[in-house]
Amino acid sequence: MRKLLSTCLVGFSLILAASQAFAAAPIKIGALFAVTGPASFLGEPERNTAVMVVDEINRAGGIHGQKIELITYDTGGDATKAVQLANKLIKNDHVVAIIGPSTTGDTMAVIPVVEKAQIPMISCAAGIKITDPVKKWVFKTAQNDSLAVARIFEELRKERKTKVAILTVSDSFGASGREQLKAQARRYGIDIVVDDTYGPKDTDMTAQLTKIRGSHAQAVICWGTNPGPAVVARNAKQLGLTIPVYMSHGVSSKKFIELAGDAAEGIRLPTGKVLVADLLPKSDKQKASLQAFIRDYKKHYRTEGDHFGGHAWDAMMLLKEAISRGATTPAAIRGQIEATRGFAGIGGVFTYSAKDHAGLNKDAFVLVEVRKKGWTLVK
Amino acid sequence: MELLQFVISGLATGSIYALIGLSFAIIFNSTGIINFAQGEFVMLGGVLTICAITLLKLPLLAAILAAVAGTTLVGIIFERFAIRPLKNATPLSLIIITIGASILIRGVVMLLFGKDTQALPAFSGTTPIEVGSATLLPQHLWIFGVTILVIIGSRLFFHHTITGKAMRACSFNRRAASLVGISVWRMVLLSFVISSALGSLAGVIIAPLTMTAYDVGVMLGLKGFCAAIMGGMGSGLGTVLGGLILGILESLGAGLLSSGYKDAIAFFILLLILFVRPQGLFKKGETERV
Amino acid sequence: MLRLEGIGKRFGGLTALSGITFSVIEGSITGIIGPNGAGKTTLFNVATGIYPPSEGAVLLGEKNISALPPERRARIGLVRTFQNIELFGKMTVLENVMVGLHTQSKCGFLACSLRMPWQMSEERRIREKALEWLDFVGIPDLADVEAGALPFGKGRLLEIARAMALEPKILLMDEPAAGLNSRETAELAELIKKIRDLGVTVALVEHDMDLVMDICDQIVVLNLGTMLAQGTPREIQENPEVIAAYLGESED
Amino acid sequence: MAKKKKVALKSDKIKFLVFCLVVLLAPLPFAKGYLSNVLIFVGVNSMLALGLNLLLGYAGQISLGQAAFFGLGAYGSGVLTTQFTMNPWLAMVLVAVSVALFAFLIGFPVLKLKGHYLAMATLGVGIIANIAFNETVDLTGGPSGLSGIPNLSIGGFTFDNDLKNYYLVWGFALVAILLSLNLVNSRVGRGLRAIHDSEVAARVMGVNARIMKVQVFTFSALISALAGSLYAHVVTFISPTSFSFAVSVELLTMVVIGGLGSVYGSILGALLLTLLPELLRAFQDFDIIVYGLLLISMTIYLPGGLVRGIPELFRRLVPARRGNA
Repeated sequence: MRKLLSTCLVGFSLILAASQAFAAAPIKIGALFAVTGPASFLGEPERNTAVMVVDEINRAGGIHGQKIELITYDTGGDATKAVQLANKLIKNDHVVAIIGPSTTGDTMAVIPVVEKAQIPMISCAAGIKITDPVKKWVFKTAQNDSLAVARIFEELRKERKTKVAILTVSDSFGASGREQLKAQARRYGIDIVVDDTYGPKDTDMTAQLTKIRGSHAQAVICWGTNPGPAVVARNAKQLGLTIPVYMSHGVSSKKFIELAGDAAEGIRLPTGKVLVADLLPKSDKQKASLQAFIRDYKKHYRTEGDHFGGHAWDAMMLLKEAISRGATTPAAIRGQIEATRGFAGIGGVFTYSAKDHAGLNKDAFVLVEVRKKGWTLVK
Repeated sequence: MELLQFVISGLATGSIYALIGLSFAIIFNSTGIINFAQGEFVMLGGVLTICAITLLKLPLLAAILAAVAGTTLVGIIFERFAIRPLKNATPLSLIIITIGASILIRGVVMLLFGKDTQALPAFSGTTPIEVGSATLLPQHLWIFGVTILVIIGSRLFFHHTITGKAMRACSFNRRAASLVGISVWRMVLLSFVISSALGSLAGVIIAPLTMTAYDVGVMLGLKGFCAAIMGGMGSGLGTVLGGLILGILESLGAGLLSSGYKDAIAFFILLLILFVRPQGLFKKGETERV
Repeated sequence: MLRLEGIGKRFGGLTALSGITFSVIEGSITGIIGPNGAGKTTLFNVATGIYPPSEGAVLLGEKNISALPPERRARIGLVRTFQNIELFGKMTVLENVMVGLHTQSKCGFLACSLRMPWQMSEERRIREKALEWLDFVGIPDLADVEAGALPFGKGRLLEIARAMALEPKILLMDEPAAGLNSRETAELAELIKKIRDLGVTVALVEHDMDLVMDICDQIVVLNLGTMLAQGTPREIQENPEVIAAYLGESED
Repeated sequence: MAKKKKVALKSDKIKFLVFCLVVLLAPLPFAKGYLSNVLIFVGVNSMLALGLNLLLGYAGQISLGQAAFFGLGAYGSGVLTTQFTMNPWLAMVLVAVSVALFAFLIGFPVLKLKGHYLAMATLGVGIIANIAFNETVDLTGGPSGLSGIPNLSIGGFTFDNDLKNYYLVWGFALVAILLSLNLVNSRVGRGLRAIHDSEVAARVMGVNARIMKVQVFTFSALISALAGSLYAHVVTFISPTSFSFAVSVELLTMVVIGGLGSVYGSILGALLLTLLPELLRAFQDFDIIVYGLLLISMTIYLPGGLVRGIPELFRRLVPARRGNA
């Protein structure tokens, strides 16, 4: 599939190159995504999106007449492989920039490689460690978990709920969420009364939820990616848990509603705006980007794009912007990315600076609630 | 009061482990093979049922039958093309082959059906049932029911039918069995048939609770293996008890001690059992064969 | 030399041996005979520590060795061969004998992996010794052959060389003539005598009556796990109970 | 006769020297390419496969938890150098010794088990270790991993690029290979192989099987822990997924495909399986299927592994194709 697409792409650009006799050599961009393995729910839409964006750019004649060549590799979510492949992109393929990897683990493993080689990288992973402290060559597009946590805690403060139970998955996504939940709780006057975890492959969480039911928690926050949270939702319903259940942005896709079924009703979660693009007012800066992304994704893959794909969309677009401002060398591209101001993408409005390589504020997240198998905005 | 819920949840998960453990033990007993692809049979059961429902538009019962039949076919192919050609099979080469098969099956399913998790609708609704202060779902009753039926069925089969007795004979002494005219190869094939059918059945009945995807087999397989080892690799009650104990340990571990370490607790106890009673919890000591 | 006192062995409910008491006299050759299923091999397994006895004691000299594992018994001079020769099939003939010299060398993990000078000289020493033992049984030309590829008769000789390499005080042989042709059996008889002449006490389980009668100084007869008789070959040949026991089954 | 063996010993030496030369020169053609980076991991995997092969191929004891020792080595070095700013070399020694000690202690009860019980027990050790890496968040960073591990350095010389790391890792690997070669051709090696062929016969020959099994288990854990430390300092980032059950299985595969009971077989297996993803990239998403098929067919048709299988296959195919059932 990937091969097919990229050969199509290469073939396509060759034809174009032949017709435009003076077209310059393509700009090589590398991509590392966890297309297989446990993080494939991130990697696959990201890869699809990146391929799609490059396709659209080249179809429109490239950037200043220069085509983009995207070279993607699958890390399988394995840090060792990610390091090898990053080396391959840099040393064999001579890319000028890298987008990805998909997971915080892969990204952290690759950072020393790109820093040493001085190649800009825009990660699609969310871990706060990636850009805090700031690394010269590393940016990211995925919203910090801290922003999602803040969004939930703000809502809880509004509803005067002070005691919460947290239930996080024991992988890098859940661990990062757990860290943020614990770190920010005090600032919002929130007391974590139960702090539990579950394994990514667990099939029953009634034990943890029973414990939570027996506590004084006024809300449950579950931090994980499919299918765990769907199991949590179902188990909560089975146990007759009456307190509100919050999930993370890790499950902000239709898939979660499909898996959890009736049990999803009433569950709230913070999400990027892509989920509720239609509900946004016209004045929203991101609306144009969101609609373009959703339209293109549907056209290419006949299915709905999600906000994970959005991370790759943002990364590619940031690169495109940087290159179209005249940057062609890795150093220049890095400089131009850092100079990005007010770029309205899928994940939010990006403004980078020398001190901030994450670029987003908490407006990137909206809080939604599941009602009648659909999303509604919580105001 | 919480304790009751922990125990009930543990029993539910444990029944699943028990079923998978039984299907492990059936192959082990007639062939001496630890089938690391056993979990994939479980996965196939769930995934194929969902496919039959969504792609072929079959009603639930027909879909289940189709899925079990399909998985059994995979089991037969597996035995025919991966196990039988192996000359001088050592336990190690069998372990590698079954690991290879498990990777292969997982890969094919991933490519054909995608990586997404799918849910199967519950057989009889999702209205919780109250048991004292604890609750369980109608699907749990299905699981308990099927487990009990399977135990009774396998008992009847292995002790009261000619074929079942022949299979047990093979497990005691293959050469002697072949001398009295039992076709060992047929028994091996049969054990794969029964075991894959049983594994997929387990996969089907748990899919509404746990959902399913191409990669759910690994962990379930390992837990089933655990259950079988705890029960002393017998095809009877021992394995079932092993599964139930494992399920309850996990549930209590998660509820009372630490949810993060619950698997570690379960495996730690397993290690202790192996160290103290390597022949399993419920088997009488046996002289080691020299 | 070796004394068995009231040995009994049960497997589950099955009594394989009971009340076996006899001594193997130093420097002699003792034969243990009996119909199939009499418990001869089990007795050897108990004597060498592969099975613990259910009752009774195994004494080597004055020492009760009932609780010692096989490797410790080997170190104090109690060594055996197996009925279906248990060679290390993937190793060469020479290496097989060198394993037999395991107890007479002591370089451990560190010395071996670092190839210390004393390890090298020890290695040379046991290699030469192993060759001597191959010479002793008459197969020095097969030193570099893989043991698994040996014909049965040669395998038997190798097993004896390997056992002798331990320089045992007493050598237990489990059916050494099984599977050998008559010429090989005759050579074996000579070899066993040669072993005795080295001062090694020999005890053997055997079906080949000619061999037993020819070389043994003392014979013990087992039947159905109990001791039927004990005596010189002449006494045994004339013992009516023994004759009855043997007539009860067809000769194999 | 003795002379003949001496010649054989000499040819072993020459083989090793040639191998050293190959290792020395191998990265030069790729010095600038990324392959030199992959070859570092071939070195790490070679050490791991070698450790497992000593245990499995020589002593005949299966382990499905080898990644635990690899992980303990990596996390030991990682945690000591980042959280406690210990000297990396000191940490490496300390960790290797403690992991070996740990293996020695658990070796006694674990190696009493046989066959599938042994497989289950080692698997359990592997899983428990992995859970521990995940859950001791304060120390190990948990699932999100541990970053900022320093590169190794001697005096002012830092191993900070692929070529330097290549020689660092392979230096260790060559020492491990040399030690293992010495070991398997010695009294200890013979004892281990004897245990593999027939534990009963070995014991009757006075080989203390129990101690020897524990010793080789310890040695194999030591090599794995060193490989782990090196891995941590080369990659400078570690996370629990690199030490999971899947990794143990991959190591097992390397040993079996390379050749059980062959030191060079382990290296061949490590080389092949580390490069395999590169080779399989042509199959794109089908790579996992090809991988599974390879495992099955190799085990059926090349049971001795590549190191023995290639010559044998050659022999079997070249003279007239006799029907093989």
